Amino acid sequence: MNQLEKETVLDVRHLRTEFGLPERPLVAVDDVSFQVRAGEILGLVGESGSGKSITLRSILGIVRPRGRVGGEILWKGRDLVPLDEGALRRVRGREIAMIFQEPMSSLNPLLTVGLQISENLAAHTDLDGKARKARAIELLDMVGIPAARNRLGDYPHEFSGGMRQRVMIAIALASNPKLLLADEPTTALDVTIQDQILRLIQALSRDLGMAVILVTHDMGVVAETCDRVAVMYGGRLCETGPTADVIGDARHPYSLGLLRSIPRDVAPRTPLYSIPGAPPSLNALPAGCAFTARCPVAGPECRDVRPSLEAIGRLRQVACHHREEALVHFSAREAAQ
Amino acid sequence: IERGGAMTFARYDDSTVIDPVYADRNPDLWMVTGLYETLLRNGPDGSIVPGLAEGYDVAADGLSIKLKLRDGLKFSDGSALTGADVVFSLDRARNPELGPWAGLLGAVDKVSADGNQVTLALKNPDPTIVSILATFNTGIMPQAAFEKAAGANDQEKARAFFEAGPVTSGPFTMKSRVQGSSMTFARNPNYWRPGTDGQPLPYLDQVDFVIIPDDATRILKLQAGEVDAAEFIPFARVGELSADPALKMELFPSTRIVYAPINTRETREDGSKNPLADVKVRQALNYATDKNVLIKLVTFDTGKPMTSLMSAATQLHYGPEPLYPYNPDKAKQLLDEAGLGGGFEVKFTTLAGSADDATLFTALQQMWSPLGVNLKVEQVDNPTRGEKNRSGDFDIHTYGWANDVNDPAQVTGWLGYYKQRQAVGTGWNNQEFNTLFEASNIEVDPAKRKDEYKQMQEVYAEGAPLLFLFETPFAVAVSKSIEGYVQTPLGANDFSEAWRAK
Amino acid sequence: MSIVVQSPIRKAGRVRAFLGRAFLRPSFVIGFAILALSIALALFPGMFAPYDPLAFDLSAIQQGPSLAHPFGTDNFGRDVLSRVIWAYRVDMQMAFFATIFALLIGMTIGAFVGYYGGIADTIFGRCVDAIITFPFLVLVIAIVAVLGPGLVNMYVAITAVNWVYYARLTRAEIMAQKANDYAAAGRVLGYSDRRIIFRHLLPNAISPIIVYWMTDMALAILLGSSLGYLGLGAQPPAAEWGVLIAEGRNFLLTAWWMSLMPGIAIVLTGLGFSLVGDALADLLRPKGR
Amino acid sequence: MQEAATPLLSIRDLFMRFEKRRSLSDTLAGRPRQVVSALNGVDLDVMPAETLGIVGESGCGKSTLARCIAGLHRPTSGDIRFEGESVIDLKGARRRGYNKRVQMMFQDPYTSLNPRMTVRDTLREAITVHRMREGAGVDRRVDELLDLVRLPDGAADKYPHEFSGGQRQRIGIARALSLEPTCLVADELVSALDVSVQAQVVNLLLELQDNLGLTVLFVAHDLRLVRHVSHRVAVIYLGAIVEIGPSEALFSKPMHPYSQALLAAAPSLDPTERRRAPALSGELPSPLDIPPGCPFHVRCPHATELCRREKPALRPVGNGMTACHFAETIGGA
Amino acid sequence: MPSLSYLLARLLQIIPTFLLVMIFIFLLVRLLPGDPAIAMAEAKATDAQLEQIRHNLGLDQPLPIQFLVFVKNTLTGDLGRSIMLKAPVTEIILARLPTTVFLALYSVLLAISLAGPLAFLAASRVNGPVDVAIRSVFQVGLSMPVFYIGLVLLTVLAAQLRWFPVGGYGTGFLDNLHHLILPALSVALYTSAIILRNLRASLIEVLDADYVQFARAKGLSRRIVMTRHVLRNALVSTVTLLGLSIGNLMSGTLVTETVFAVPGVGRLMLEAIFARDYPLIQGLTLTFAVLVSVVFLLTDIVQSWLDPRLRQS
Ligand SMILES: Nc1ncnc2c1ncn2[C@@H]1O[C@H](COP(=O)(O)OP(=O)(O)OP(=O)(O)O)[C@@H](O)[C@H]1O
Ligand SMILES: Nc1ncnc2c1ncn2[C@@H]1O[C@H](COP(=O)(O)OP(=O)(O)OP(=O)(O)O)[C@@H](O)[C@H]1O
Ligand SMILES: [Mg+2]
Ligand SMILES: [Mg+2]
Repeated sequence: MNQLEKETVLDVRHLRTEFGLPERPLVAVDDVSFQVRAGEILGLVGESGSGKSITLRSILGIVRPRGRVGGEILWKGRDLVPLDEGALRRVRGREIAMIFQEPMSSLNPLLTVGLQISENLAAHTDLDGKARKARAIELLDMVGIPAARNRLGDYPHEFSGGMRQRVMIAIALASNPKLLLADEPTTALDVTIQDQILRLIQALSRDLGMAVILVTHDMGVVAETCDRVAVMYGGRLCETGPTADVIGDARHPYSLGLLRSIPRDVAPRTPLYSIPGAPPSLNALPAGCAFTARCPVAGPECRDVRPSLEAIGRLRQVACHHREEALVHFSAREAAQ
Repeated sequence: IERGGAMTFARYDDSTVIDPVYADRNPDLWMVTGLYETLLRNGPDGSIVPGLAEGYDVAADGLSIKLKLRDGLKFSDGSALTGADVVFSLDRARNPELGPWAGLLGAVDKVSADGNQVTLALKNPDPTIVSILATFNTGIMPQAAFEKAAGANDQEKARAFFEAGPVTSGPFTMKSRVQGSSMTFARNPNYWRPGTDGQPLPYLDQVDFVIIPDDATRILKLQAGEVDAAEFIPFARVGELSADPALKMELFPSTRIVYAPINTRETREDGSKNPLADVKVRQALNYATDKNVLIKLVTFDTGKPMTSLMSAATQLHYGPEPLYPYNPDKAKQLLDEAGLGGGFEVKFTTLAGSADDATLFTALQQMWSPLGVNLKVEQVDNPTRGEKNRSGDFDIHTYGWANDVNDPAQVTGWLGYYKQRQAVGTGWNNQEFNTLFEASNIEVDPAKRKDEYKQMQEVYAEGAPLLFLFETPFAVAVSKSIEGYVQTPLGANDFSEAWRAK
Repeated sequence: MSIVVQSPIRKAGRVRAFLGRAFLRPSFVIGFAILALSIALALFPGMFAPYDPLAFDLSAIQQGPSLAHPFGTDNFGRDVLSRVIWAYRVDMQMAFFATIFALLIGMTIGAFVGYYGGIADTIFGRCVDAIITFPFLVLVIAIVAVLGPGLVNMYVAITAVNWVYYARLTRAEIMAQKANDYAAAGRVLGYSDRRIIFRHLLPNAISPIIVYWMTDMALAILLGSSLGYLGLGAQPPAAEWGVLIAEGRNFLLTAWWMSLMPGIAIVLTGLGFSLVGDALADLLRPKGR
Repeated sequence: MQEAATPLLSIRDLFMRFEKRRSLSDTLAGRPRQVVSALNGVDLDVMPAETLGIVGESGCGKSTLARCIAGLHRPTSGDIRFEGESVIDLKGARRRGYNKRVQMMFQDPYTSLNPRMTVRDTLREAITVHRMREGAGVDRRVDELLDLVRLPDGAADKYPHEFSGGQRQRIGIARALSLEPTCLVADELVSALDVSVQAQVVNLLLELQDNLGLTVLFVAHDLRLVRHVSHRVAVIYLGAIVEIGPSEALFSKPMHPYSQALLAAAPSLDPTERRRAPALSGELPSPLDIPPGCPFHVRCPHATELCRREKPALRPVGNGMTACHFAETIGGA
Repeated sequence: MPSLSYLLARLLQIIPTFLLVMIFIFLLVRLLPGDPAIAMAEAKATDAQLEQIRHNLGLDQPLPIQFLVFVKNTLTGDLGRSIMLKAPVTEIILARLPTTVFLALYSVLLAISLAGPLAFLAASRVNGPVDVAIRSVFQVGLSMPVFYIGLVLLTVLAAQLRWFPVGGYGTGFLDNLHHLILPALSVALYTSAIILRNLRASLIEVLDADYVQFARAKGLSRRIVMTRHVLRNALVSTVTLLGLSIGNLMSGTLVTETVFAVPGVGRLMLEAIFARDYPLIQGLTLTFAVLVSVVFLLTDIVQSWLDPRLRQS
């Protein structure tokens, strides 16, 4: 199966989302462009605070008050950015669904789980009450909630964190969306349950052609699930490409560092690689590359000139002035160990 | 005079039970004669005039009184008012088990009736008894109707009788009542007394009462035209309301006095020596008090200085001129004579929240400080003040008084007779005064009695167990369209001759 | 995530930084200015008041506002401005003393109960229920009636009721703070319970309590004035706003300044407390992680 | 690890039950008191200077165990001995003495430091309360500690919110180390951190342990990390240890079916290695209602009648110990 | 809906509270200085008369006996006879209570209808000029003593403009609405300021909550998001506050009833205290306590209906 033959459903161009005063903006997402094709799972990884969630929220037009979204978000060729709430509402939930990162607070504590699923169905399908209930049970079953029928009348607080996460997934999947924005859908889950959920998402994507953007911290999840991966740092994309290529052969110094700090193929109880320093504050990003301050191979131009995403080969893009040196630097380290 | 119509009267407090025997608060007492007529009445000049009885006849030995009821008297329900009702009412009134006023009839041995002829047999001569027969507590009630009322004892019957809209002998009947809020009196068609037009009183068909405890609100209501009259106008506003073209500001002469009992005991409650025990000190304080200023400050010039222990409107009053006119030099001299020229401290107990007391205190403090009298304030509430007065735990405090009975014995006993209440709590125990008082109580010769009262008033003024402050009128603001409303010197609200100009 | 600031910041610097942030808010600035002025008036009324607040002047009764008497005079010719100014002393005192003991007592009890829980907490809960079941004013009036009117007794009465509200608040805050790991860390580090409660939990729980205190001081003024108005609080001739309004109520139409001026003073001071309280509530709100 | 050495910490048959507060309405309705059985007979020996990893699913009792050891919970029954002495009933000075030697570090870097105290205050307090140093020595020790955990010099006078998560965890470590303990209980010390920061903290921990000879209980759910840092690993399921053994052995050849499932479910980093069969199905049973027999039988693909009936004991199998009736067959398969 | 056993449990909780309340009331009343007999008889009565009054009131009995009698009588609905009004306390209170309840409900409704829509308006324009204006106006309401508001309304609207009657109480429902509008308003201004503050704050918080964002992400209509998700959640804390402010409201009516000459239990309470009318004070305090407890109970029920998390304990 060749991913490239599928149609591109989502085309994000020069997305920029900023908060705060227009004079001193806090740019959470800065000039991010990527595409997602039908049936494709795109992994979005990066440090905490690098703008992953904001990217997803921007797509749906639900950044918190006073966030400003710029650029283009072409959903099946139509730009979502200028749309008003009413028009967006017809896209949200029905065509593009989202799973929020916070399982504990994203369900309304005052409403039964059943209602929260079926209100979604009521808004986007013609199902009658009975059919909605049946579908709700089916969905809960699907995400592995035992005795689903009896739990429709329960309230969120009667579920564990992991189960709430799954309820949210069920809600998102309710109306068979064409694009699923999954913001760390499995962080609250145990590995065994995580396994089930990832399988489910993979199956839906494969069988129904659902496109997925999967945000995660866990490179293992990416490796296991995603077709392509995009690495974010400081609100910008620094590297994209097919999963196997990025994990096996990263080019950007940040991705290299990230992968290196995971204990893999290293002797037990030996020091792990760690990226020095701390992530920059978003309202004080350097004019050039955001990673400059922590980069082992940064040169003077990195601070001033912003590297653009450049294609490497047919499928990969990297934004770095020194990718050759980076590769050399990290392989040297590896050799040293 | 025009007949008919209604008036609305704003009161400061509601009546609870309007019953001649049980009435004990002013809002009750002052309404009784509106419903229950007495055998005798007080004339406009304070003299005793016939009421339900055509007249009275005191036996020469003073040991019995005969009265003859008018012919054809009827209660409001149309039933006849007979001697039996009188016996019933007076027996109730003098039953010490019942109300607080039984003592006023303490001299009565037996009440009997023969048709319209009523006889009171006395244990001893009592010069006050005639006045008492014109006092609210001897109002005549219908025996039959009262006894029919539900209730195990007299008290419950009285309430039930009242609540049901009582059968009355006075100018009005009670038509309706909402506790704490309103009350309506309707004209008693069977009332005996004729008006100036020869027809029976009252002129008004109806009097509506509304209860507005707050002074300012009560006046606002009058000014807004929602009521026709408002009682207890604060003196501060008398001037303003007098100037209102729509209103008449009435200042009815009253028996009300404002005074300050002085503790005359040798030692204070805490055992320390009491400088006020010295009559010179008390006189000095009286001289040091500029009553005219107080009258201006507190009563806004509506009051008068006291000329005796009792108000000028009281029978047998004797007081040619104001007591203790302002004289700081005299005061100084008296204090020096008492050996207190160097000054001393006095505690002034005031009623918490009373602006008048506060004003009095501030003024007295300013007046007395040149004499070296350091006035300290102690603020208490009403029950506490009463208790302190009884136990003698005070130096000086304020009090007010209004007569309930049209006879000087009540106020005189209260203020000066040691055995009754230790002379209003002052502990002033003057042998001469006490003897005179006891004698006057059984003196049937009016002239002699008058003389005894003159002596008592002189002794009292000299002994100065009080700070003599001032007399105040009853201030009632009435709409221009209402005529003939009277508040008697005893405080009773008299609507019997009120009428409305159309 | 905030980045690490390079230069060390000392405590005083932090206070200054906090004030710096606070003074950027107009509401705080206005509220602070009002309160500062109020406190100045309360501390040195003699310096500001043009006349003796108690001296009668029978030649100048109920004169309207003029140059000589900017707030007019009352029915005894006393200068209303001077009386309003002297009232600051009484009312600000009231705001402080009526609340401070409730704050201290309530906070201590609430902190212990919140920390230990168990049977003490249950008993506490019942007492709180019983106390808040009474309307506040009724209870205070009843207590004032027991003790006799006057300011000190009023403080006692208000404190007797009011501590409950502080205790409730503190208890809830302490319970919330107790769930944080730093409390557990304190125990693992072998600190005494007292140290954990007063050094660790309370300082973190105190912001909402302080904010509540601010509003409560405003409430105390209102309550004190109500009591003064009913004749149970400060006593005439002492100048207190409630008393002043009560004195002026009979002259709302003829001498409106008598009640309006103290009315404005109450509203303004209340506003000051509320504004500062609201601003503090915003400023002290824990910053997101 | 030499088996012969005497354990530093030995835990026997530890039970911890939380009685849920019964509401008045439950009492009225006659509903029984609900009991959460967080620990169900834990037996564990911790050797001096070793790192013992503890893994298991969420809610299985890892934190409860850690808190019992640190003395934050009083176990319902069973015994915890430190250097041969029971520590369960310690009070006052002796309790403090114990905690001086056994310190705990917490998962959440945001709530485990008092936000109103500077780093210096925090450290000084610990040092002075326990009289670790006197006078000027206190501040010197603070600097030493900050140095030890690699915090910059200026850090001492800052407040926790001025630090990143990883730095805060290091402050927590410094605070624990200020008492110079022999044993550290790290409850999910790095779970809340970014991968790259995790590495920093883990490195620090490893280094300190080697330098100071610390014993560490490393509770975590990231299997890869546990494998990297631990000498031995214990797998907990529903409040009981189902398998314990040397780290490498356990990870390469798990004996208990639950350990196997756990390892199988963990996503591999190699995209070419995508598994086919799901690792496990079914939900972790609630600790309110622990199934009889082997607690894992409801989810176990190999469960037999015996498993439903009889609870298997922890017994030596291979290099470690396993609580499974069929460990040999399953593990060997 | 909250379960029956929840309600039952909630009711049972009232019992110990009430016992405490009764002890409280009893002691408080006995502690009042000043003899009720003196208060009742005024200064003129003689000592013998006072003795008689004390005996009639049972004040010559030992305290524990008095308390037991008090509890027994209270349980049988007999609150004694008022000294001041010479009538059974139960009867008096029952006659006056509806007025106060009416006034309280009236002002709550006024407060809600005043604060509710404005809170929405303010919350949807956080820190905009409309928000600031609304908050400032209500802030002033919060800083004004109820009696002062009352006086001003009375003077301006009733006496000057004559839009409304000056105080008093009407007959019939509509007449009462008319008569009580000013007292209700003066209590409502304060209450609505509190409601507004709280509701605005919780609306802002809820509008920002993850579950509301999630509801939006589901593509639900604005109406559903606003009512089902936003309002309902914002109401939870506001309902508590409303319940808690019943005490304030009662205090408010106490003062307003005096200013506006409304014959309710609030004014009666003041009169009773000043007259040392023990039985009446006891009865009234108990009534207040019952009233407040009922309101607390109602708020608890409404709250647990709104918020399932509260149904458990
Ligand atoms: N409403 C907001 N106002 C201001 N800044 C915001 C807002 N929401 C997010 N940010 C900032 O935007 C940046 C990106 O946040 P985002 O939530 O996208 O991070 P993330 O990559 O999802 O991180 P994590 O992995 O922790 O979820 C963060 O620095 C955050 O502080
Ligand atoms: N204080 C407590 N009161 C009641 N139940 C508790 C308490 N502490 C823990 N529990 C319960 O005990 C069980 C074990 O909890 P514990 O925190 O030890 O799990 P854990 O393995 O640390 O889980 P996680 O990986 O989620 O941290 C859980 O079901 C939990 O709900
Ligand atoms: Mg995120
Ligand atoms: Mg845990």
